[in-house]
Amino acid sequence: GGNQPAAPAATNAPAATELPSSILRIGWSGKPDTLNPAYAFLSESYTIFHLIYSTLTTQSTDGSYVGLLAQDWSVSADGLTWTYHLKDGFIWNNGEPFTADQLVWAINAIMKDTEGWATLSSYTAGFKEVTTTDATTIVIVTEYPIANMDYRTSFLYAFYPPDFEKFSTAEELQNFGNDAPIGTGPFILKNFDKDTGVVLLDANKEYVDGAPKIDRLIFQTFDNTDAMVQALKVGDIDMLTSVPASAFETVKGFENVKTTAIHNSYFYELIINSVDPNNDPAPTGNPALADPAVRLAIAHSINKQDIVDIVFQGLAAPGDSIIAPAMGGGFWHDPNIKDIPFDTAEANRILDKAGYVLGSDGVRTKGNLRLEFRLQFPSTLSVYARIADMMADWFKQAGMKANPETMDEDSLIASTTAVGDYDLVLWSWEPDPDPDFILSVLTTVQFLEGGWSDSGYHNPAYDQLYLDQQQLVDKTARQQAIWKMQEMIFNDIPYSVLVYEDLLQTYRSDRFTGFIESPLGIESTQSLLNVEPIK
Amino acid sequence: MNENWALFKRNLFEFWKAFRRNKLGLLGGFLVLTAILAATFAPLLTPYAPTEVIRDVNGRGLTFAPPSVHAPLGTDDAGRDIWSQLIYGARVSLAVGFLAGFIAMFIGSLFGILAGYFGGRIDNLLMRVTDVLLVIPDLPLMLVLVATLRQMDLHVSPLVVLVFVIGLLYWTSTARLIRSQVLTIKERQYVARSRAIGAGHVHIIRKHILPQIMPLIVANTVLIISTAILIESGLAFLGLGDPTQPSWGAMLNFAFDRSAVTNGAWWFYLPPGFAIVWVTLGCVLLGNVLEDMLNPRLTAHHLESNQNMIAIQKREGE
Amino acid sequence: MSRRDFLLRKFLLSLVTIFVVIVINFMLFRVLPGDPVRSVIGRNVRISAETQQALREQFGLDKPIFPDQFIDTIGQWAQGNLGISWSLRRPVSEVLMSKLGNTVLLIGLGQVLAIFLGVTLGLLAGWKRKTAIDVGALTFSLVAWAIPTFWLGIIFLAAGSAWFGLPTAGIMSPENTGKPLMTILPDLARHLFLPTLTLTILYLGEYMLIMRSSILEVLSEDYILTAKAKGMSDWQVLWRHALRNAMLPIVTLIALNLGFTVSGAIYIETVFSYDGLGKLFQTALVKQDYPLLQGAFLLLAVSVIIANMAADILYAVLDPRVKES
Amino acid sequence: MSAKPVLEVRNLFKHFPMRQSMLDMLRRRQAEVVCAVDGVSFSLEKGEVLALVGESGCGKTTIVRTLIGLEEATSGEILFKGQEVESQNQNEKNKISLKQLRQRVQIVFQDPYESLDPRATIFDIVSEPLVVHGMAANRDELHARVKMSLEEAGLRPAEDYLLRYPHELSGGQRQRVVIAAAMVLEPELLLADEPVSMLDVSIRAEILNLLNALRRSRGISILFITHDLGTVGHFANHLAVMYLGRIVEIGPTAEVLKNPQHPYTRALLSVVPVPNPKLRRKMIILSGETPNPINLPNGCRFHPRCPLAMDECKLNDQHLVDVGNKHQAACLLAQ
Amino acid sequence: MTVQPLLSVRHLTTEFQLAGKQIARALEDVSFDVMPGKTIGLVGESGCGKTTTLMSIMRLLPASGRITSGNVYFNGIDLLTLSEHEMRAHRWKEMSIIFQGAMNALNPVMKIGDQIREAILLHNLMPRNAAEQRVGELLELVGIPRLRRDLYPHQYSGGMRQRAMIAMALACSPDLLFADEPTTALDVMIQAQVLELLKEIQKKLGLAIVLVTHDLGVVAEMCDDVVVMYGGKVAEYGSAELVYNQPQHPYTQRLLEAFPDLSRSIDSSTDLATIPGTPPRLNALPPGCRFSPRCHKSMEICTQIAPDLIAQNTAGNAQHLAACHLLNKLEIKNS
Ligand SMILES: Nc1ncnc2c1ncn2[C@@H]1O[C@H](COP(=O)(O)OP(=O)(O)OP(=O)(O)O)[C@@H](O)[C@H]1O
Ligand SMILES: Nc1ncnc2c1ncn2[C@@H]1O[C@H](COP(=O)(O)OP(=O)(O)OP(=O)(O)O)[C@@H](O)[C@H]1O
Ligand SMILES: [Mg+2]
Ligand SMILES: [Mg+2]
Repeated sequence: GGNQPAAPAATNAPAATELPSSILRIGWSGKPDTLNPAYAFLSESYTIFHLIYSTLTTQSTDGSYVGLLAQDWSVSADGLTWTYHLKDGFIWNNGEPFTADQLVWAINAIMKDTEGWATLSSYTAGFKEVTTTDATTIVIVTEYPIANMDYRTSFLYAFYPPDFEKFSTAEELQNFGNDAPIGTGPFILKNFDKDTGVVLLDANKEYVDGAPKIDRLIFQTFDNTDAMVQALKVGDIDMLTSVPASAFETVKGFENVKTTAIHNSYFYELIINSVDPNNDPAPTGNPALADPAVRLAIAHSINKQDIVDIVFQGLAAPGDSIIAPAMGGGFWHDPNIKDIPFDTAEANRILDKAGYVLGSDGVRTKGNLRLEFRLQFPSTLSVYARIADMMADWFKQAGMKANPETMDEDSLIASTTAVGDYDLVLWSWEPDPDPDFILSVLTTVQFLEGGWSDSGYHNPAYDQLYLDQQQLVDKTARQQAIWKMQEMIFNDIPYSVLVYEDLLQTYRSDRFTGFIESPLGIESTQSLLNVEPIK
Repeated sequence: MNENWALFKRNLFEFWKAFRRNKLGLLGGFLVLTAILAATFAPLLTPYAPTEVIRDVNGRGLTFAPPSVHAPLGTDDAGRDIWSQLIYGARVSLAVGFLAGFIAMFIGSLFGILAGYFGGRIDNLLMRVTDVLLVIPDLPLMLVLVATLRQMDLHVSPLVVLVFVIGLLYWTSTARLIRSQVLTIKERQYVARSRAIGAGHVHIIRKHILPQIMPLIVANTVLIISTAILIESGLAFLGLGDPTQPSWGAMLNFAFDRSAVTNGAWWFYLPPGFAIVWVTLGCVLLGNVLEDMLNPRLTAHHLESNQNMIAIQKREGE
Repeated sequence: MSRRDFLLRKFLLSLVTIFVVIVINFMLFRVLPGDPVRSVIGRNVRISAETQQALREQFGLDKPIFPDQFIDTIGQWAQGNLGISWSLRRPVSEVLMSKLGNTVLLIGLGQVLAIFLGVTLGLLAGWKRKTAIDVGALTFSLVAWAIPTFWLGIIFLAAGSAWFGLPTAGIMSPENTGKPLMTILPDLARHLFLPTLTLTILYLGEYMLIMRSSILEVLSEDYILTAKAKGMSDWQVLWRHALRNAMLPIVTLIALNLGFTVSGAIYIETVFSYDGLGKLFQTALVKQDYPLLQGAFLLLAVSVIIANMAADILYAVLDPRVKES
Repeated sequence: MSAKPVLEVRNLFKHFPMRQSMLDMLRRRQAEVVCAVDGVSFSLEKGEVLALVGESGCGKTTIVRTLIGLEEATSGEILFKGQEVESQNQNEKNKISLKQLRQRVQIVFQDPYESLDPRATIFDIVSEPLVVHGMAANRDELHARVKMSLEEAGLRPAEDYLLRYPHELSGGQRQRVVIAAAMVLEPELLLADEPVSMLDVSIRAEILNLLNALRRSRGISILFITHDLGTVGHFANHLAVMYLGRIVEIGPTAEVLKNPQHPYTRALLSVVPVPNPKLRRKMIILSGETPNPINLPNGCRFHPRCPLAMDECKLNDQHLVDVGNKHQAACLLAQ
Repeated sequence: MTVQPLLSVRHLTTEFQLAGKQIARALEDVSFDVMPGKTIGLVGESGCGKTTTLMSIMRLLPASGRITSGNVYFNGIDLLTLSEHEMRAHRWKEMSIIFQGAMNALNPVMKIGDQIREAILLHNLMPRNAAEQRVGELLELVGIPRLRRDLYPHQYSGGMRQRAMIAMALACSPDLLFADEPTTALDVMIQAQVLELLKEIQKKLGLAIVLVTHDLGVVAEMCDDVVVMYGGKVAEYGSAELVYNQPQHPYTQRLLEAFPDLSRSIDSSTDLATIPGTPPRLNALPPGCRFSPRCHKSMEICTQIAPDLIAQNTAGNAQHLAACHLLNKLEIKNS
């Protein structure tokens, strides 16, 4: 890459003596795929975007949405017209003042060029018109009521129009590296090394809400968690965005290091083949899984607490619903759900009653049905293998047999989504901050039309509720619909949600203070604005 | 066939007599044998099943527990006994090693003999194939192969894929070795004599070629087994093994993945490595010694220091 | 066989081998049910079906697989266009080139050290057969052979970071990126120390073993006795007569070994998070980034093949017997 | 009764194509050939010994290998007891098959260390021809015949040797085993390719005596190949001297030795060391090395080294001419 | 006036350490003299200790070998008392050696000329360019064109290699040349060439030669004196004429009879003389005379007491010694 020119290196040399006084070095396992918001997929990119760009709204650390560029906003009674009043004082980091026109240009660009703005255009779906009424007011008119508007506007970045005006085709736009982005955020990108993944950010001294208290941020990529933890221990880095559960206890014991464990909405689930037997092509899973009794028995045969204790070393919570209590500050999780307890005796009773007879080989059968399942899991994470092994043991106690088998994610996607060639699959989801996405995963269309549905769950009532909640601008009404949907999933068990994994983070408490702990992570923009070095 | 039996016993005895003198060979034999015994009698040697979770009084899994009376080598990240996994792991490692070794040996010997004995086009083909395979870096090729084969819906255990890939890639060195040996044997006068007597190809290969190269094949197989075990552990370490089988490579994969180093859980990452070294070293020692016994060619050594070449002087000096 | 003939043969063979590698490379990846879109984005980001389709088109997966694609692809490869990495969404060749230097540095350093030490120790061991040096060297190399690369790496990683405070990842500290080479040498050395040490130790044993048996073979030759009868001292005999003859097998081995060293690099770079081709290969494997994997495999294989050819030329120079019949 | 000769060779040629270099192959150059045997004729009567002598590389071994079918003749006829021998694997009527031939003609190689399979016992080795030809009805007969053969070859008592391996025997004993294995099929013709040149003097005499005894007791014919003229006199009835793939002189041994006609024979005879310091003679030492049979000189193939070469020798290739007493020589000067 | 011997070997005894702490006495009590400018032949069957004798004198024994007693006087200095460093100065400069099998005795990756020059430069005999000049002279002396100095050993033929070895051996103008079977691997004609060359060189340079061979004919052709060795001991020693014409030791007698000899009458109906049995193994030597188990004249005493070398009555100053009890008896009878 041409991003290491010799000339700056030479001029850097004298400047090296006047290094920024406080550098926060952050270690993480990923790295941004690109800094071009039109075409970035990985969440690391979005972490950086949030630091260098501003949006109308933003999710606060308690899960609610607050204004960022917007001072305040309102929606018309029919839910179709949104009016935003902007704050004063934002300036681009090249010194020019920020104007409402520029933001409108940006949102329009995204809205109109859905091909070019591949990743952001879904946030403008249903937008009809975006205009300014005066220098500080923006009006968004939509085609239908949009329930999660705040969430959507929190991803509509105010990027500097001259940077993006010059592209005529989608491909040109997407190939743009955006290596020197101009933004209005609290930090300014200095350098992004595509090969090593190192991101250098300097504090924006002119930031509207006051300059960050640290002078520079460095994000460094580690492929190996041991190495990452070692680096923290010896002080080569100051903070980790994610500590593996297996190392958390040890890191806790380090000197001058503080750890944080926050409940999160990331969950692990057991997918039970729920594809309609009449589907074309016909699913090739074990037909016994269609029996609600078998599903219930399976749910009773999972010791979630054991998974939490052993696989996650206690750093997770047993799961029940696909919407975790941590999502949106707890607003969306259905508190009425009471989890199915681990009880193999109960599982045995259910299966006995349903007519599955224990065979001499320890596996129950009923007619042609035999309770022996493939238990597949992706090869990407070692926790799956651990869970699978334990699960196989529990199933045995209930007269069921699970044969753990590792698969490449690709093959697993191929066999779960289109054809339903599987029995049981272990996997995990990292849901969006808004419940919409994870709810959509279980809709029938998502399976039939080649979407995200890996369980093959099909329930017209659920599908209808899903469509409804999208347009319920009233938050409590939407909450009720979503609760209902959670219950359906919980009772039909296409997924048995196993655990919610905690967000485990850590930092050098001898160097920095002021981190805000939240499900957004201590690397959230709010948190990093609050961090200050210890003198 | 009384005399044949007597002959066999005599040959065996003589082999043992020569072998016994070789300390390294004995050590190698001991290492391999213990591993085989451990694998065979794994259930008798282990206090736990390899997947069993060891729990404290509250029923909580004991993860990363250092060695204690409960778990002689401590527990891993999932609270399972390292010792038990180690012993059961011998099964996977040895099975993969032996099977892959045998496949490689079989193919290699077959091609080596055919190419060496008949020469001509088949020989040319073999040499070109091995020439090509020899310079393609083996691990990347193997990784690519294993990864792609696993992608295809073969419905076999990843270990089977491993066995075949290793076996099908590692026969070339054997084939070349056997071929060159067969080439020299073929030129020996006793083969020409046998032909002149009127013996056919099958007779010559069975009676004159095979017995000559058999020890070489054995020695080579032992070496390939060690290679196969190393490769299996390597691929498992890179995550291409079967994580549900407690193989040594898989244990190291978990150890590395699950922060054993950070946790200071040396009992987790040291033993599997030692086990691999144990077996491969055993095989290497055994193989080298067998090879040496077969062709003890280096007798002369013209620079070996010979301080007391002249004993007279010394005696006078005393 | 004349020397010209010998080299011609080797050259043709190299071409054939490269062709075989290309074919393997092409075939293997075409039979796969790969979906780059899924690989790239995993399960966690929302993108529309249209966008997914656009992505697929961008990666060229909408075209029919066989007859013309093979020629097309090979034509592309010949121009150095290895496609676009699914996971990094950058041209594969560009990604490979950015890592090549690091790997060459690591392998080069490790190999040079291993060859130098291995040849020297092997020479001593062979010369002083059956002495403590020999037994020590032999034991060491046998054990080194039996140790899995990655395990030794892990041990060094654990020991190096716990007891010596050595860095365990990367090639230099991030704040040093882009600084002039001279100022970061100590930092570079600290980062390179453990991986290089691992590589050196592992290959040292093999060179030692080969050199030892090679020198033993040479020392049993009559011309050594002749040299001694001429009145030469042991050192003179070793230096003038034994070394060059004994080095011949090593030359071939070094080239062949490059293939294995590449393997070593994959393990070592993985263990030490060293940013080179080996780790790239491993990540590409995990991410199922086939274009990248394909490109990396092609690059690794072709460099090993070329190195082998270089060794053959060197061999022809060193051994007069190759020149003429 | 004029019995047919046991072996008759007529105009035997054996040419080996040379391996070509790749460039030459690309240029479609004609492949060069090694004229190992280049037109050889001789015959061997029952109970007789024909010695074939010549320098290394003159084609002696190639003749033997061609005779027994280990190489295919380029051209020429080989008749065994008047019957033509088939060329490889072609079933032709009226011809004796290779398999039959190999039953009746046996071969003894030069190197007793090389011609015994080190992993076979003496019993295995000697019984092999019987097994291959299925000549023993049962194991007892096999045993009996092997024993007999061994004892005849002077290895007594045979039981002591049956289960030994070659490395447990001395050189002389090994060569006896080779002979025993050759004689077990009771052949009519023995092809002995330098059977004693690897042996020490004392043992050499034993083996020659053994062969001599077999010839006398069995009436077996022997083609005896050697490069050592010294041994010939004691043993062979007839002597053929070869040079570069051709026989240059042939005749009864005594006759040839006493009255050598070809300058090459003379030179060979003159350089045979004689174990008597008093008899130091003038040796005729030919200059240069044995020439390469690839580029044969024009004219008489010996002329470049011949001390008596004339201009004519460079032009005309001389064929064998009779000089009386069944003695033939291929030289212009031969009378 | 008596000429002092150039090399005088006295009671040389050499042992080899075998596996399992066994000791093989390869040489026992070997004594002989080499006169300046003369040729002495060492003959005997394989394994009788010929090479070991040379190696002991040059002190080039392998690590398992050990000289346990005796003296080796070279120009009056006992070589066995020198340090290794001092010994090195003697090697090649004063005595050089041609090994059995010249192919392997030349370094394959070094030009022939360089290998010869190396020997000259090693002993600081002359400056570099003079040494280069000498290399050319040496090559021409042995009949190799000067220009061929830049070729490698594999580009030489067998005979040429042997010549190159001789040239190399002559590089430092030694007084004594050991030649260990210099012609064994060669053809009769080439053997004659090489022997002739050795003779010529000896005539020109006046060096002494120790010629090791098992060919009695070669010794008779070349040597002034002969040492007949058997099982590591000297069986008979004396001037060539005496040893060949009046052999005293039964071993020598039998050896000569067994040697096929063209000069003797040709008769294929009688057998050659043989020596039954095999040479003794050095780690299982028979008590008494080592030849007694194979000796047709063996007596009681022969199996108990080893005979000493006894000088024979000879005319002039030619000497003749043999180690046999029969001679003792004769002496007793005579006196
Ligand atoms: N298979 C072969 N291919 C090519 N050339 C051959 C082959 N066999 C023999 N020759 C050549 O044929 C010639 C005659 O060889 P042959 O072995 O018959 O000689 P020889 O008289 O037996 O020699 P020696 O006394 O060394 O045994 C030699 O020049 C040899 O190089
Ligand atoms: N390095 C050694 N170790 C043990 N024994 C040896 C060694 N070298 C020679 N011998 C033995 O010493 C004896 C004499 O060997 P030597 O090589 O001197 O015989 P030789 O007369 O030169 O025989 P040849 O004619 O075969 O060359 C032999 O019996 C041999 O086995
Ligand atoms: Mg021959
Ligand atoms: Mg010798």
